[in-house]
Amino acid sequence: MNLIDISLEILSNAFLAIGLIFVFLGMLGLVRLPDVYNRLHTTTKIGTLGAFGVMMSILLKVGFSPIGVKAVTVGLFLLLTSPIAAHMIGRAAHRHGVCLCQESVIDEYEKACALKNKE
Amino acid sequence: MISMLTLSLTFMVLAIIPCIYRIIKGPSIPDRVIALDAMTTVIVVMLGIYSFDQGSVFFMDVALVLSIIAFVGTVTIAKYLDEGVVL
Amino acid sequence: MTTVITKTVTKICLPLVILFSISLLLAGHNNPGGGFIGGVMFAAVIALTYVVFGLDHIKSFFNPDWGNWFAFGLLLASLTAFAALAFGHNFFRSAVEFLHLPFFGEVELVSAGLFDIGVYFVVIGSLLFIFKNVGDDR
Amino acid sequence: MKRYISYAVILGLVWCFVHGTISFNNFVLGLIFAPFIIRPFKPLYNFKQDFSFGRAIKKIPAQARYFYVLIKEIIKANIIVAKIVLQPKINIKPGIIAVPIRTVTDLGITAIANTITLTPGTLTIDISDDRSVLYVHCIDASDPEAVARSIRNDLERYVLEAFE
Amino acid sequence: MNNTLLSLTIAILFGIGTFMILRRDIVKMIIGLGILSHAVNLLIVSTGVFAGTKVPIIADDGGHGAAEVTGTIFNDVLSENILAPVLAAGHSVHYVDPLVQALVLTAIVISLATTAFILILAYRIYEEYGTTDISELRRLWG
Amino acid sequence: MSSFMQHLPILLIATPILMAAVTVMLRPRPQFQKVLNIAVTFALVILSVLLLLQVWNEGIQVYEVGEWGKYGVILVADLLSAGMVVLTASISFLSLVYSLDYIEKRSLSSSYFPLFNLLLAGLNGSFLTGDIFNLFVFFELLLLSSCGLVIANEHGGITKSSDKMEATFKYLVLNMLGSIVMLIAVSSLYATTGTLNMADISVKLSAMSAAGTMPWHVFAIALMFIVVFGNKAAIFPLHYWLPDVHPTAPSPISAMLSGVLIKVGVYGMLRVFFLIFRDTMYIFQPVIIYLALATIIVGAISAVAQTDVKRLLAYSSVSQIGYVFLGIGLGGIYAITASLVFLVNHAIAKSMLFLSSGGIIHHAGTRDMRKMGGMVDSSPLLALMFLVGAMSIAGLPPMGGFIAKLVLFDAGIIGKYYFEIGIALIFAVFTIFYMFRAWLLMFWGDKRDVDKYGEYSSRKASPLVMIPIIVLATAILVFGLYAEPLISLATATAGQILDPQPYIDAVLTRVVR
Amino acid sequence: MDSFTALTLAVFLPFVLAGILPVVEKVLKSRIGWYASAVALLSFVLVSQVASSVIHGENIQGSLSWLPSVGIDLSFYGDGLSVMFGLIVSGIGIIIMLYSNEYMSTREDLPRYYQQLLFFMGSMLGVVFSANTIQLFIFWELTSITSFMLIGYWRGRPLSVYGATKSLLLTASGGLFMLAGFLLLHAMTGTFDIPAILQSESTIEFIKGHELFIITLILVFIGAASKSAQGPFYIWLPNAMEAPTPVSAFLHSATMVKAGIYLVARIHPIFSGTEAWFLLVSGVGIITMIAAGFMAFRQTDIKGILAYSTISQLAYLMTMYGYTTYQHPGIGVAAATFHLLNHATFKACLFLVAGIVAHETATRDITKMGGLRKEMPITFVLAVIGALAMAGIPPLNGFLSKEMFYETSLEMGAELGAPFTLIIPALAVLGGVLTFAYSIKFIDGIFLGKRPSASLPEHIHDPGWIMILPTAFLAALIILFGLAPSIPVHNIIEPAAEAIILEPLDLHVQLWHGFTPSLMMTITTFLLGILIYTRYDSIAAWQNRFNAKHPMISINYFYDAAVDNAKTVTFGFSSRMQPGTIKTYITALLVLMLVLFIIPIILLASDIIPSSLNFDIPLYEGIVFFFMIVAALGAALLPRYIPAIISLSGLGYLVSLLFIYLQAPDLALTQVLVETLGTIIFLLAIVKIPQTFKEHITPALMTRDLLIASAVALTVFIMMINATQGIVPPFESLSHYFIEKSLPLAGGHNIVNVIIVDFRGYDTLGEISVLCLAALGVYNLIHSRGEEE
Ligand code: NA
Ligand code: NA
Repeated sequence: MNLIDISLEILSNAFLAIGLIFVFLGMLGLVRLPDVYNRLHTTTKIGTLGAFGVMMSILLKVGFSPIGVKAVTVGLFLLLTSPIAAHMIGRAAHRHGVCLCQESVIDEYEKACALKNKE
Repeated sequence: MISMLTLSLTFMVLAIIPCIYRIIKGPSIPDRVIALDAMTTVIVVMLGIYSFDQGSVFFMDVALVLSIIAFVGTVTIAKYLDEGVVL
Repeated sequence: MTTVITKTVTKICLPLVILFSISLLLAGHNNPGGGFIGGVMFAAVIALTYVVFGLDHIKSFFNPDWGNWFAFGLLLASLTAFAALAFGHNFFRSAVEFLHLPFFGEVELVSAGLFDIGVYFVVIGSLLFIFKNVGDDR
Repeated sequence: MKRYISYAVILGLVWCFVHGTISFNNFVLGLIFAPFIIRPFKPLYNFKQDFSFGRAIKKIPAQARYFYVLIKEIIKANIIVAKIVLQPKINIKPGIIAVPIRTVTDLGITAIANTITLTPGTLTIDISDDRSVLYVHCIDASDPEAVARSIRNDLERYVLEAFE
Repeated sequence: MNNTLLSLTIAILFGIGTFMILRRDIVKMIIGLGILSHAVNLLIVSTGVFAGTKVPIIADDGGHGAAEVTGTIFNDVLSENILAPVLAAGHSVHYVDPLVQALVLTAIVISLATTAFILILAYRIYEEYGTTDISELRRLWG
Repeated sequence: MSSFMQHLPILLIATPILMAAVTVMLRPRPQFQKVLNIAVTFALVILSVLLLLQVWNEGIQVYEVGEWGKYGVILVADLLSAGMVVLTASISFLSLVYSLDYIEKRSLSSSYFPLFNLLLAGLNGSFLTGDIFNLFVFFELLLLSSCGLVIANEHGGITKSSDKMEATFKYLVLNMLGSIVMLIAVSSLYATTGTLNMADISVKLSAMSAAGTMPWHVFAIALMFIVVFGNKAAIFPLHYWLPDVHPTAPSPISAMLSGVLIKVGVYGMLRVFFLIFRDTMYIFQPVIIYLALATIIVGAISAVAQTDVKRLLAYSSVSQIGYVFLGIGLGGIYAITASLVFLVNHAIAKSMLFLSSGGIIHHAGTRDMRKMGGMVDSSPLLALMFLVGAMSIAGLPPMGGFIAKLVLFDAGIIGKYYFEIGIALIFAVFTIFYMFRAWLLMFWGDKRDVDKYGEYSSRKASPLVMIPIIVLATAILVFGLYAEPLISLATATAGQILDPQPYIDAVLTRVVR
Repeated sequence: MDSFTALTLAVFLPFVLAGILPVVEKVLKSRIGWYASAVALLSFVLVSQVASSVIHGENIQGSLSWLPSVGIDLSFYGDGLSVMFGLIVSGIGIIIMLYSNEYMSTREDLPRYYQQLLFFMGSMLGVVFSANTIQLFIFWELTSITSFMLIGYWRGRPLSVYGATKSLLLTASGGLFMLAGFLLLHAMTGTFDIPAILQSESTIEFIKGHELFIITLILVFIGAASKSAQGPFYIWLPNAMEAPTPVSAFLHSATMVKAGIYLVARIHPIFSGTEAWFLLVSGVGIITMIAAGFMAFRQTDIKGILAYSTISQLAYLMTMYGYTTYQHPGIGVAAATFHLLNHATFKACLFLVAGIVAHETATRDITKMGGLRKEMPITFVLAVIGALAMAGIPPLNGFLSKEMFYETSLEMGAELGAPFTLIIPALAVLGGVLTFAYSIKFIDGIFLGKRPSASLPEHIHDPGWIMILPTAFLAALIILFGLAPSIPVHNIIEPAAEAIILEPLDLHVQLWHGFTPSLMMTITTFLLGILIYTRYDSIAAWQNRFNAKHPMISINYFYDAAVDNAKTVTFGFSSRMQPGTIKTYITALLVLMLVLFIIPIILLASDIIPSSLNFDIPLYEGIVFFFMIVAALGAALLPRYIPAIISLSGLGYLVSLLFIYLQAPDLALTQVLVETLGTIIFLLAIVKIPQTFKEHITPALMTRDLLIASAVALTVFIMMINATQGIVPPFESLSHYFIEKSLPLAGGHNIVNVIIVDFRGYDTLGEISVLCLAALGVYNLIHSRGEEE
């Protein structure tokens, strides 16, 4: 086992650990954060990145074998689609009438929508 | 000695708890949709780990399919919530 | 209507998923996958485009009769099974052939693969037939 | 036709990725499938616009720079949000702000929107009908102007370079 | 795979599903059917009869035709009640039971088809009756 | 020729599936579609008869689909299966001919033929399969195809679509539950015996029984099969869907449902109990007998209450199926023979009655018998045909139904089941009552109030509608006047049912790849 | 032609020749009555040929193979009894068909009329010549059905329909009971063959000693009684008078109603000689005789009088066939047989007269008639002959058989001892008195007295010879049999009676046989009859009052109540049974399953819980189980649709996760896909179903449903822990084969997929057909709206 392998091993394990922790934190955010929009932040950012990290870790462990390649594909796909999902849900939530949490300070979208409805 | 697999899987299963909580608790429907989508992400991660541990690509296929199909599902529900129609 | 953002990503996903569904179809005999799974993937992504772009918009340029798709699939599947009769075997007797192609090397050809393609078309056809019929029904 | 070829090449690669084996055989197989897949959906892929390989290749460095910035921002974003989640008491001032954008192409808008979502504390909720304003949800919306400015100056610049 | 906890879970799912199909709201009822079909699918898989540990996909490809021998006798001697397959001594199987998986696959697809049909049916019923209360679905009685 | 003959079982199943595919593709060519379907369905009749002859002459036919021996799915044609297939094919053919002028044009060309073909495939598949899980698959095929057909549109649209929806929903939900129960039973059986092949299961259970290692839950599984097949056959208290579904379906489909489809349950019961669970049968016989009696009673009493002609016929089916099950419950070769004869006669007579009812309701524009009356003058032929069917169901000579009841009662009395036959007899009187009351209400008596209900339709029933009815009526008469071939076939079949060893030998002594 | 062939042809030719009647009608038009008469004549000739052999003591028997597997042949038997009936049936048949030529208007549906008459005649001949019980039953029910058709000949008239229905219900159902009796007989003797039983004394002894003897007798007698309108079953016959009069004459007086008598005579050797026989047959007979004779007074319809008279006269016959003791079985047989023949002649004659009268006066109400003797002298004479024969006035044939009846009553009374020595003859006389009275009424009411001009047409006259001749022929027979009784007695009655008692018989019947006790009884009868006749109208009035006051003291009341209320009562039952709510049906299914499941537990299971249970499971798997339950509960309990569906979807993903744990990637893949697709379809449907309804779950409902649900859960749990104990050794799973052969024979690594597309690809073919079906079904659903409306 040469140095590259060892460093890859360490790197991948680190990726794995960080990824798992991020995923966990992302999910934790689901419980902790006050409203839909904030929760979206945690799942789409932390969750997705965590998942991407785990996939990268796998790639580092197995190289460009079918598992690795597919892991990359999965990771990239998540990166591509998660924001869209978040966007769709957030948009739907707002138009569905889900209010922002009380801590919120500004809602320019609300104004825009109201303006549009007036027309 | 707890294997890495057991450890990570258990950790990830614990990460599902908030998702389930949100799915049941809500309060709004978008909350639940987010939670469901998040749960698929966790499952994707679990599948990745499992796939690596078993050394088989099969579970990675499941992961890819899951990430794709969850996207489809989420978009559909979101559109339904938004516009009240699906197609 | 959905936003341009969603539409763009859907455009990216569309060929990707279709390719993946074909990959699942072809890999099925040796890996997880197969006609059903591939077919559902295909149907799902078409459904996604229906959802994102609106059924009417998609129908304006891509409007196959899904009924024919599942009919074709069923026809293909049953004809594959029937084909064995022509070789003096029982219905559904499968055949495995190994073919040496100049470029791809050794390729395994199984009659069951043809059957799986039939399944693929049935799944696509029937699911999208349902979607389209229900979607058209307003 | 050029567009066809470029798409085919991309799809050949995609095929390799979804198939799990990156090899020349597989790439060729993907190339063969590609036209059949794209053909029915031609109207979706603005084939009418002309396309030059030169421009596409010229953009690669800009795209690389964009991805570099993106990854950096993503990591920053995660750490910030993770911190928020781990706070004993959640103390945030979220809100939705309007961010005017300069990008006009579909791909550009999508890229900027996605980028915003993946970067620190911001999340694209919607785009206005005239495609000029993004509505962005910020975890920290105490200074809307600053957020909008940072988006326009940091992120959008790279996006414009890479995709327009 | 005789796991009692699994059996218990499946049984509870059956209980919940049963409770749901006794509801009056048509959609709830269909959800109940969905739960029941999940439960029954799990039940079938859990009856997979040998406790292997591997995915039933033959991994090593020693060229075509190479088989993983399980040491199984394949002929029935009806008169002596020897019915194939019978495992030869010393052989064990690594895979989980593939047959039940195949059966469940069929069952899943069929339940998808049925569910699709019944859902559209539910929509048509709503259209005809203007309600989702199935206890009002009693124009046919007596 | 021999090689063609060897493929008969699969041809009977796969051809309709193929046809379903082809007819979907032929939607733009309705005329060709019609001709092709009629031709193929007729060919199936011939094939089925050939199969029966083959089984009669050469013994049980086993067909290995895919040549996997007992490890794959196996088709077995014994006299019971082949007989059921002949019945199915003939009634289907006639119903299909009838449909041409009965089903709305668009419905006919777009979905009716493929659904019908798949129903046919489902029926033949269920009857011929030797594999218990495959039976499940084909049951699902039957379920969905019949659902699709029940809601098919008929000319004139006499049945409200809300009724169709409601009936289909009840049918579907109850049968889905039945499917779930079946899956539990099948998988438990697999978990216990390690096989899905019915002959194989039979041998294994027998060996267990002999060795004393048979687990008790095998009995529980067997009883679950009563629910499964009872649900298909609509025995009390699983009959509830039938009186809703059979009347609301278009008449040719009602004929298929009542004539053939509920017989699948009977077939399943015969197959599963006398092949697989033969060592445990003694526990079930009383159960079956009492369920059968309850079915007879409930069906007959409810039939008397009906004013809707098709609903009356449906309840009558419930009651009559009770008689069939009574024969099964009584056991013994004579009783099983009786049951089979009863089954065949009911199939023919009830399909004929449902087909006639189609003509009647088109003529009257309603299904309510109170709004009919005196129709004998305007449609004498229908009156005669309906009378023939009614007499057969009522068990009156010289119709086939009489022979059936005769043999059944004789078997019961010889078996000393006096109480059971007594009940059966009393409700046979009910049968006479409700069948003739229906006939009288519709055909005799005053003409209906024209101001209130309008004139009878002046359109004459087309030959395509009348010919199937006449053919079936002729069959009723023939089976009444000369029942010997049927009875000796039924006796031979009952013999095969009661001694499954040849079946088992035929299935299990195969060379395996 | 040998006699067996003649017999077979006599039975079947009417069917065949009636079958071609519509064709014949094309040629003969309205003259097909002659054709029908010719057919009847043909049968009569054929029967006569048989009769000639039978008179010479040679019984005809033969059979054709029909249903050998059930042990039933097409067998005919000609002995004295059946030949007598055969002659009556075909003979009266000729007369009736001839008569109908004038009676039936040419506007009527003649082909149907004659066809059914001929069918009836064939069936009736079939009944009397059948040698086995089943065949007898078949023809028996055919007579019921043809009778039904003929009573309802004018099918537009509600009363016709009513009468037809009543007759069919009673006679056909009675027939079913008779069939049950025959089947019991079969179970006892192992044969359906009547001669075989009759000819074996040991068999008869065995039957008499059998525990089922009485029930068999009762069942068979129900058949006979219902056919012959005896006992409570009499009610159909008066309503049967809605039939055209020739039909009444043929079926409801001379022949069909005598089928019951024939049956009693036929089984006489088997059952008679026992107390049960006497009590049942004579008991029912005597009661019916008196009651029907009495009820005849009330009738104003001339056919009604004759109908009740027929019931009463048939009851005579029943009574006499029932007379039997151990010492002297068959006391009344000869008398009964003779009276049977005589009754056929005079009652047919009277019916034809009634037909003539009704035909000419256009009414059947006796209160509107009177004094017609002048206008219809020939008819009057014929009526007098018939009526007096019925009343038992010498020298007509009725007198002779009535005398014989009295004689046997005395004998029977003597055999039974006090107090029956007096009671039985007294009852016989009472029957005679009533008969006498209504016979006189028939003549008096129609022909004597004053002519009420208002209710009758202006010109009334005797009909044409086509109606007169057949009637006159019967009247001639009445006189002939009265004056020269030895002709019928030696040629017909003796062979018939011999066939019944199975012993040689030598009868001496004479018009004058001295002042015997029976003659005294006859004289008493006349005197009392005249006395009663003077009070005739007041008795009838009393009956009417009584009936009006006590409508419930009537069997008709109960019949009507049963038939009228059948619908209400059964509807109550069926609407309770089939309440329309699917929940009931589901519950029924589940409860049945649970009940059935308990049976083996009670009967067999020593230990329901297997000894080895495996609780070992990784934590991450166990938690998923918990999640699944939570998600399922969420799907179940979340009130809104979308959250519930999302929860269900979550359950689906968890299930696929579990599939991963269970090493089933294909399943997990499929599950994931199906779940999402299912959710999308769910949404598609939900889009169109707004959620407005909310079920209120009461605690009681909750408890009940929870109970069912937990019972189901428990059942499944018990089933599963037992079933998952593994395959019972030494057997192994089929899967080993798939694992071993997947690669070498099917060339696939993924065994699951290979099973799906190859080993069990046939299942998959079914599965994809199901998918196609779903698509086609959805298409139909969408396009199944009631188009316009
Ligand atoms: Na996602
Ligand atoms: Na009945």
